[in-house]
Amino acid sequence: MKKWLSFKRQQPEYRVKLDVFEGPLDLLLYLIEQAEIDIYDIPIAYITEEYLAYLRNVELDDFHQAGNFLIMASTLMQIKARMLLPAPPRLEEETGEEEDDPRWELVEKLLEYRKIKKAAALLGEYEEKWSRFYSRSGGAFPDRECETPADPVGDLTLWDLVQAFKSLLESLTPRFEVEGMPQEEPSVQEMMEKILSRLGQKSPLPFSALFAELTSRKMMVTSFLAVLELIIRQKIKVRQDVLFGEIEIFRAEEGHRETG
Amino acid sequence: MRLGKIKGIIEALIFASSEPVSLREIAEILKIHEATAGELVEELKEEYEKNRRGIQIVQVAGGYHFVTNPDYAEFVRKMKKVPRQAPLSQAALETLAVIAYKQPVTRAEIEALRGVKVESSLNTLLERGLIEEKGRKEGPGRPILYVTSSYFLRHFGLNDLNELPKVEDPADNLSTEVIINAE
Amino acid sequence: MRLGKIKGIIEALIFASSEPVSLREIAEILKIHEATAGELVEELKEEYEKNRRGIQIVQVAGGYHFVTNPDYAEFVRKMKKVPRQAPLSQAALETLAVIAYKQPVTRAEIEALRGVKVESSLNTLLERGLIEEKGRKEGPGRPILYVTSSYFLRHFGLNDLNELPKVEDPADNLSTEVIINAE
Repeated sequence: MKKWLSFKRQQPEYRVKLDVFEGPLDLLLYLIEQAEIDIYDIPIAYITEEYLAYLRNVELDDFHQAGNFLIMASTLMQIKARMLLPAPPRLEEETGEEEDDPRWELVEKLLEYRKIKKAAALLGEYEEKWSRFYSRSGGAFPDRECETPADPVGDLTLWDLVQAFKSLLESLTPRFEVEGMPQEEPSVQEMMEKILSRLGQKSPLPFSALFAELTSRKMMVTSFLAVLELIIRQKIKVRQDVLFGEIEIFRAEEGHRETG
Repeated sequence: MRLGKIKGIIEALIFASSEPVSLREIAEILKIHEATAGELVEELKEEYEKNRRGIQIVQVAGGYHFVTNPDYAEFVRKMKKVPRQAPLSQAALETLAVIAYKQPVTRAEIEALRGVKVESSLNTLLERGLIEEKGRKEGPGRPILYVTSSYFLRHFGLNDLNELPKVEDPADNLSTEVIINAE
Repeated sequence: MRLGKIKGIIEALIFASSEPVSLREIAEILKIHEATAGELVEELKEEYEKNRRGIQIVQVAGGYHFVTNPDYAEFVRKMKKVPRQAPLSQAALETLAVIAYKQPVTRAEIEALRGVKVESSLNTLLERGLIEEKGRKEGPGRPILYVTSSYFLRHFGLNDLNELPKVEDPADNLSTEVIINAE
């Protein structure tokens, strides 16, 4: 996949846009293909490192998107931890061996996603090819009783409307470009402490609350990296009860109390 | 470029456009003279006519477009997926007629002629793109003036307003010419 | 009826319809056998192709439809009054792929497969008429089910869903069929 931007973890100043990838599965697939890894036997520790390294070098445009990537980071850390544990005792009638591999659920998702990506690429080719065939978009019939096709002017207006609606929506998404006045900006380390102390007061905390008061892109990146570092150091965990529901952050010890 | 290819491209242009295509646009796209474009379009038009094809090229509202051959209209009418619009109501048709023959005309003038309020039929006609506003009349209140659109010409298969059928009203001593020039 | 006239009528029918015309509809309107209709349409199709005309008949979305000759696309693109649409984004294509292969499918199911939110790409696809809502899934919340539209087939030049590209992955023991019949 050479058309994608490559990244170098050795150069932290080299930033890659997160939206190059369609989501965490896309990024993982890229890393797996890049390293020519067998998808059925993913070295989870290695790929987790690669994944986290990538996130440290990433540029953020979309905060919701960022949440999806953090959830995957957390999942990878959990799989890594489970791989280190001895397999739990299980009953005979339980299903096949594959089920025991903590990686299996992720592998299935990746395989399915890989097919979707391939199908999307093929559909894109079809679309490109077929865009050279133009259909009739207007014209009238001289026979009055069997009257006219839809007003072509109306068609144009609809398209304009859609465009206008889209740009309206775009203008509504928050922009983190209020730059100019030099602000006092905390470091990743300071931000990590800040997050932990907030979690001391209230836990769990919605992920969005961490980003609510941020005004600059730089602050957003700092917060994102702070959350990532806390996940890696297993100080916090992230959780999402409903798919694409609110992401919550809580202290790792509480998580143990809850689940264990 | 081969002549056949040029004619093919002209065919594609006329077919794909949502509005009748002017000779000027064809000439610009193909980088040929407008007169040459005119000759080629006429040749194409004749070929379709001569061979009694199912589709024909017609000239309306200052441009060319494809229509189905009117001889086959009874079959086309049997189709399910021909986009249809509800026919214009009698009221809307009358209002349209007044505008067509008396343009530019104000709402009060139409109402005076038809003897009823015309607001709703004006809206219908505006919505369907058959008429449009064109400036304001000098005088008290500076009322809006209405004219027919180029879509009106296409809708009724006319090249220009002079092709409007002449209306002779025996009970009325105003000739069509007088009506047309009423403003 | 002369053969030439029948072919002319078929031409008119294919041109007039806003959607691809099925052989069945042609046969019914002309009161001929579907097989005969098929032969005549194929003859017409070949005539247009052989003569490299500006327009061609293609078989798409289960019927026949006039489109411009793709060889002339660069000229058609230069026209003012041709509706233009940007190609679909990667995100929209992925969402559409999931719907195409797994239909009918809910938003949550698409999101689970793609690993991201799909609300905005669903809206794009609905706006462009490529997908439509089709009932609700039984169960908690009764979520809306999405399917591809017949315009989807036209947009990608497919005759039916069986012509969707096969996604065979040699390193993968799940076949495409499993995806298609997943529901």
